[in-house]
Amino acid sequence: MTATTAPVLAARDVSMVFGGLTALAEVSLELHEGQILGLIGPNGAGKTTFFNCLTGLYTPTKGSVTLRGDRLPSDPARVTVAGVARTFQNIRLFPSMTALENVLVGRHARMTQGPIASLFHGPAYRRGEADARRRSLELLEFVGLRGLDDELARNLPYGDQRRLEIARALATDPAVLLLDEPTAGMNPQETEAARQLIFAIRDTGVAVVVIEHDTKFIFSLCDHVSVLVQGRLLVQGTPEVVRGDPRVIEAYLGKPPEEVEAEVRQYAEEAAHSTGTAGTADPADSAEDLDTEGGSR
Amino acid sequence: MLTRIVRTNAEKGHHVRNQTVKAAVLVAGALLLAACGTNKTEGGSNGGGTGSNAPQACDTSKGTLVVGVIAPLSGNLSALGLGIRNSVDLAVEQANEKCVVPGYKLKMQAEDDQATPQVGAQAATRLSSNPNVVGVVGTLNSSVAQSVQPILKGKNILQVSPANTTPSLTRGDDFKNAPKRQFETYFRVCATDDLQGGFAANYLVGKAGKKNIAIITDGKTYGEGLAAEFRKEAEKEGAKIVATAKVGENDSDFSGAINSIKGANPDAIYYGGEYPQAGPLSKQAKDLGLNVPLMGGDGLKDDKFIELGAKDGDLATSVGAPVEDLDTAKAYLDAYKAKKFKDDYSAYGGFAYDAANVVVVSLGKALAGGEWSDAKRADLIKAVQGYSAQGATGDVKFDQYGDSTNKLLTVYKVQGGKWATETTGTFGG
Amino acid sequence: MATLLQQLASGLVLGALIALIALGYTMVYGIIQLINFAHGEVFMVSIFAAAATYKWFIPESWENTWQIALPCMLVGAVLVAVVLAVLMERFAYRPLRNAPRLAPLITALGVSQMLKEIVRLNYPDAKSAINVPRAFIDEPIIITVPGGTVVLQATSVLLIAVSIVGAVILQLYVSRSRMGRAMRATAQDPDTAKLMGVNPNRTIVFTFALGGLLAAVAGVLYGIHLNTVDTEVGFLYGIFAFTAAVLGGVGSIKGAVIGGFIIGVVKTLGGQLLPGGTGYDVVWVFILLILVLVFRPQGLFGEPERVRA
Amino acid sequence: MTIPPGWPILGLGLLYIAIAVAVVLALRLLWQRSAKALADKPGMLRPIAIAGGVLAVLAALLPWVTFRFNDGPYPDLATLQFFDEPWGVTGFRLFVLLLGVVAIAAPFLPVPARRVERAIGLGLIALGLVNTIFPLISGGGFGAITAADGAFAFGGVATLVAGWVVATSAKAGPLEPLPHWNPKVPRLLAYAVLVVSYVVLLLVVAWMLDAGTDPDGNTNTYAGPIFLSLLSFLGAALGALHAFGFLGWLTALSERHRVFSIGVLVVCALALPFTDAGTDYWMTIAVNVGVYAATAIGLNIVVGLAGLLDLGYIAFLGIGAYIAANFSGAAASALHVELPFVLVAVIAAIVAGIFGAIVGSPTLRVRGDYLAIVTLAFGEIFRKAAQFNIGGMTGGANAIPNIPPINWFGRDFSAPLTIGSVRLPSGVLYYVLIMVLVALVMVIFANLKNSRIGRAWIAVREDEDAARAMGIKTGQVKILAFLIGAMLAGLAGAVFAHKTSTVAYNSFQFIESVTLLAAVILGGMGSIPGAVLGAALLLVLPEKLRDLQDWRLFFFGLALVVIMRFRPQGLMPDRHRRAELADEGADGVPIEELNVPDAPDGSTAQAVAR
Repeated sequence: MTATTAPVLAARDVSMVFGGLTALAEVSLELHEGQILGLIGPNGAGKTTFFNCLTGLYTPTKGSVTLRGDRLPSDPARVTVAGVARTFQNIRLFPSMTALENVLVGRHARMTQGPIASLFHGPAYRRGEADARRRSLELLEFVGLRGLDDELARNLPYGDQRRLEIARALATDPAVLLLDEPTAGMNPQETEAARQLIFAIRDTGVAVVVIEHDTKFIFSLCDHVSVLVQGRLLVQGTPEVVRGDPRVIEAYLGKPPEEVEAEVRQYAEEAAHSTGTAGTADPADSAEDLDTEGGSR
Repeated sequence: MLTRIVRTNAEKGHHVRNQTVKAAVLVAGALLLAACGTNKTEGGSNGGGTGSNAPQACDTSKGTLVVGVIAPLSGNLSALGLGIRNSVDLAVEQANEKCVVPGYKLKMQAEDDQATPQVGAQAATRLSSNPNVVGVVGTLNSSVAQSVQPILKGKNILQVSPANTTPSLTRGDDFKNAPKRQFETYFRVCATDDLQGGFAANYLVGKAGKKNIAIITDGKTYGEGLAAEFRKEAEKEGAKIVATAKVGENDSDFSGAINSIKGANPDAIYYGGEYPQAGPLSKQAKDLGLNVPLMGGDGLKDDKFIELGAKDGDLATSVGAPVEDLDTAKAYLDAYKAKKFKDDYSAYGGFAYDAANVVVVSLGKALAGGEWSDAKRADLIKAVQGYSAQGATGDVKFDQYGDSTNKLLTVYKVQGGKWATETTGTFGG
Repeated sequence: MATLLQQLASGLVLGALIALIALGYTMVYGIIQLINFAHGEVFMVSIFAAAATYKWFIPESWENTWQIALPCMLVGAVLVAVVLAVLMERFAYRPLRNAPRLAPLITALGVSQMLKEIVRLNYPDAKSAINVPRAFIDEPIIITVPGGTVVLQATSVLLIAVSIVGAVILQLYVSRSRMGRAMRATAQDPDTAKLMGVNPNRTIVFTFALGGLLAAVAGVLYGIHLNTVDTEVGFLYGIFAFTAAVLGGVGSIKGAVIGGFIIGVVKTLGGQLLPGGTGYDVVWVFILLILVLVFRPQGLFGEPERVRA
Repeated sequence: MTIPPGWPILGLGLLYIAIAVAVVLALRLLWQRSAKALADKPGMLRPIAIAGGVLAVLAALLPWVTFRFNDGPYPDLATLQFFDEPWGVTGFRLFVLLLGVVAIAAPFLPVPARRVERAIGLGLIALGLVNTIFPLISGGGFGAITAADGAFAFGGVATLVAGWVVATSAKAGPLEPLPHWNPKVPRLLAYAVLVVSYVVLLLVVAWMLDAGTDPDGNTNTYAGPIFLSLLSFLGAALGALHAFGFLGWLTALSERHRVFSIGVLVVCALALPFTDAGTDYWMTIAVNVGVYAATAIGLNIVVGLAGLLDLGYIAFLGIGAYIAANFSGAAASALHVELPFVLVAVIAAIVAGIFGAIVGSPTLRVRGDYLAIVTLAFGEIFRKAAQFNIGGMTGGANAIPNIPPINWFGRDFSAPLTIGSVRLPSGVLYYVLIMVLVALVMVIFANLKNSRIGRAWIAVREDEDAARAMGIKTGQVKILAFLIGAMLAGLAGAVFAHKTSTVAYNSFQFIESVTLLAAVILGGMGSIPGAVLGAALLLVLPEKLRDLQDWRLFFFGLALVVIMRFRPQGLMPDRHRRAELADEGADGVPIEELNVPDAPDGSTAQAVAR
């Protein structure tokens, strides 16, 4: 795939060393507007470390991360303000706040009321607050949590919590959304819903990076997939390219192609079953692709 | 008002229904049963005593007047505070027996100040809002007195302190050069720091010939004030203060302070503080190889000082002549023991007893058989100003500032595990 | 020079005492993340128990033989302290295990107030300080150093020895024994520990009992060393001990001991050398604590908190 | 060898303890047995409740002690002679009588009778305990309530049994669902209910404060038990009202009409000086309550909202107080400058705020309980600095005494005030001032809490990393919490200095920080009325327990333990916290609470209420 525009997010030679242990070695990535990028790799491959470098939680030992050409600061709060939002692998909502308040907190970065305005609740303050509330309610509706805005986050079902986390991240008006295992622990129906949600987010013009274990999910979702193994970028390219790469199959999937194929087929069936609508063609095609690739090997 | 609220609350619960009638019948039955069933025992005991255990009946037809006490009754200074309370109780009871205030029964009301100013203020306000409180004995701590004084002054209530030693309470900040009475309602029966500290310095430097003295203080109002006055006089007498140290007010390990003065090789230690720290301090100093006499004020003059580790040769000043020399003191001690109080009379029991007597005797004089009213408060204060009697601690009389004129002081020394009188005299200033 | 060495020695003695109490804090905190403010009061009660044992429970003929009197005091103090610690856990803290985090803290403060008042009101003469007998060798050890002498009580040596040996034994016990493993497992994840056949309740009770035992040992040593006790010592030493535990890194046995020694030495040397004199000695301890925590937020030997993401 | 004296005493003590434990265990066993036996027999409710109620009514009429107390009206007529006049019962015996009557009536009324019976049973037990234990202690042993002088005084024992029986009747079947009344009532009705309720609340508060004071102003010797009896009774009454669904309804009503109820509450608070409690004494306490409440609300920002445990908070109050003292023109102050109070208060707030920011700065790196110890350290450093007169600003051990009262327009704030023919107690102006201040602080807190800043604080409390990932500059936000909280404390400190008239280092001990923290936690973290209630409780309770003299601090500690045991979320928890704790109920509350189907839907009571 060729870059038609300048990348939104670009990582160049990002390396991270923890006390002599290299967690990341010269990883470079580019993310373009309207793109969904998948990041896969076995456990301990450095996916989350890479994420933390992108979000400013870690400062890379070497290399740089830029957002629209500007280098990202090394403070998570300022990274978020700059336009990179994230979700967490294990859900990190504010459990004792309502769904709406959670999203409002996400709105924090785009609001400007200081302590003085907060104290006096003047007209300008109230306008800003009303705007934030409106936007938050829109986002709740967007992710499908309409009517649950007064519910405490901790009382929401698991899948809803994941979606609420995404809504909260979207509330920061990000240019890039980083999703850390957004479907972990979900059942097939929920996974499919998540997939549709991510497409919808992409359609609003936000570039998305997804970390997942679930390769089938990634291959069915992303325009572009990067494979991290032991802190190195092994392969990157379209799902077709990655899926067909023998190194990926050996190093990452670690099992014979037939088995993978079977799994993918099963996944496609489940997805088709669960939704009963569009989307069936995609995984089925992929499975076929994989089949031919595997066969040619 | 009480019954009204209760009834309305109860009525709220009653939605009149058929069943309520049943309930009402039941209740009525129960009440009737109760009334009938027990009426038979009526008159089983006709009155439970006269309510007073006075051996001779005084005339108490005009009601009850209250002598207030403000002292720490809980917390770590309660030993001293309870001694004060009990002694006032004793004095009040004796006054009742002797009909000191004709027409009135006297009562003691003790309030806890927890040794903190704002709790003391609350206690003082509580007493001052009772029109029957004639006077207050207290406080123990000078810092509490500072918050109590203006409150009692506001109501023109007499206050006699058994234990405040800070000179500024009576004579203002510049008490040496420009004394000025602070509160005309305030008196005290104990000696102030400037007297005691000065007298101690006279003795320790002049008589005992100690020229290199270390001072340790506990950072509290009493100890700091005493030590400051001691220092002034000691330096005037030609002694050198070779080292100073402070200890924490609740500390028990004094090795840091002792070691820090040990290098200066003092030949005596003056301690500004009270016996719970002074006893262990003396012992630990000896343990650490600093075996010199330790001297302090009346806060040390307690048998527990010895029990807690005071060594032979340690010294304490105290106000008044030695107790053994005074019949009034012996009478007080005997009476206190006879009452079998749970707590010891402690360092300020005698002063509190005297203070309470000041209040009740002056009251008797001011009333002179008349009726108590707010207008009598001024008379009472006038009577106190003119009060003069022999108390448990010696002569009790006040000067124009409200301070005790009893400037007699005694130095005591620990000898063979007992207090012995060393010298008695007055401090000229 | 002699003064400094003397101060150092005194600081180490104080530190040893604080370390012993800090062990109790650190273990209880390590296992249920509770600042057991009442631990200081257990220490205080055990001193009173030791004094009472000496005064009322051993025949006069034994009183002058410390080889008999000291173990008796220890037994009395340990019995009281352990029973108290266990009761406290059972009736005050266990019902609150799932309550908001600060509820047990307030309970701990309430319990300590109650213990203090019970002793103050019921123990004869406890309204002010009472005397505790030495019950140990009363001969000081005098060491000559350049510029003077350093005087050490026999009890000082005993204190330092007991705290170090005690900490080593405790460390071995926690790392080697079955109960020690159970404690560590419960500390990390009570639910998983339960699945592994560890009874968390019993383990927690045991931890409290062990803390009580250490407090009692500290209490007896305190009593025979300083020969005085009042109801306020629990609070004072409780604060020091908790500070020591935090300084060393809460949950670490080594940290508690070293934290204790640091506090003892800083307090005495700070009072000697730094401006303000002995009055400000506590201030230096706290300033050191703040500095350590700002630059090493997990304490000296604590596990660094991982940045979770 | 002689037996040392301790052993026999110890043996006796252990024997007593063993007996007590045996009795408690036996009672518990009996309780469990009867509960099990009654569990599926709802029909047994009436007979048992009636039996218990009748017994309570009888008990109220029985004698309670065997002798007449020396003086004072404790059991106003302690012997058997009062039966001439069975309706003349007063005091705690009236409470017992009323509770007994309600216990008899409740099963016949359309109310959740078992809940009501439970509340009444517990109330009766408390009443019986208070009024049995007190004569035991004050009257010198069991002779006070058992046979002596030829009279049997088993009123207390009978009440205890009655309470136990009534409470047992609540075990007949599961507790009913809590009735849910519809709060959507006509505005006028709602206003009327709110006004009446708040006025009743005001009267009850005044009544409680006044309990145990004789008409002539003397404090009754038995004020302690009188107050505790009243407390037990009010507890039972509140429990019954709650069971009735009334309290929940009232809460919902006041939340619906927030502005109105706040207004009524403020008016009621300002009306307190006009009630029986309008004495100099209670005004002083009320001002101190106000000072502590304002400070506790400040602390609530730090602890309740931002989740940063602070154990040295009293220092900020102290800083404010010392600043005010120094600018008050007091003779002992270092500056000898007198500024108008408003200006002084602002300076005090600002200086305290600056110190707050300094104390808060370690929060950038230090977390959780480590932070608690850092703040404790700051508190102790402040106290030492104040004690040793740092910079000559604190007066050291001698304190700064004789601070003049606030004086506006020639009116001395500590003097009494006369409006028309009503003479108000001295200190009433301070009371008004502090009420205005507390109201202001409450508004500040509420506005901040429901703002961008407040949400950021709560987010930091809930999950700091996630908050940062949401673009919240957590460091700034936390320091801001300390800064604003400390400012509020400094403001309160300025009033404190003038009202107490002396500022001494020993007013700012660690225990005071604990009191503040306890106020926040007791009231409910993050809750505004909670902090005020907590402060009021922690200052008023010890005052009411004054008459227990030596034992007051013990009971204070006990009260803390008991409240935390049965209501760990605080007395008036924040809405969020309340919900959160409802979920945790599985382990946090006594077993019997678990069976309560509190769900508002589908209950008959709800239908009734509608």
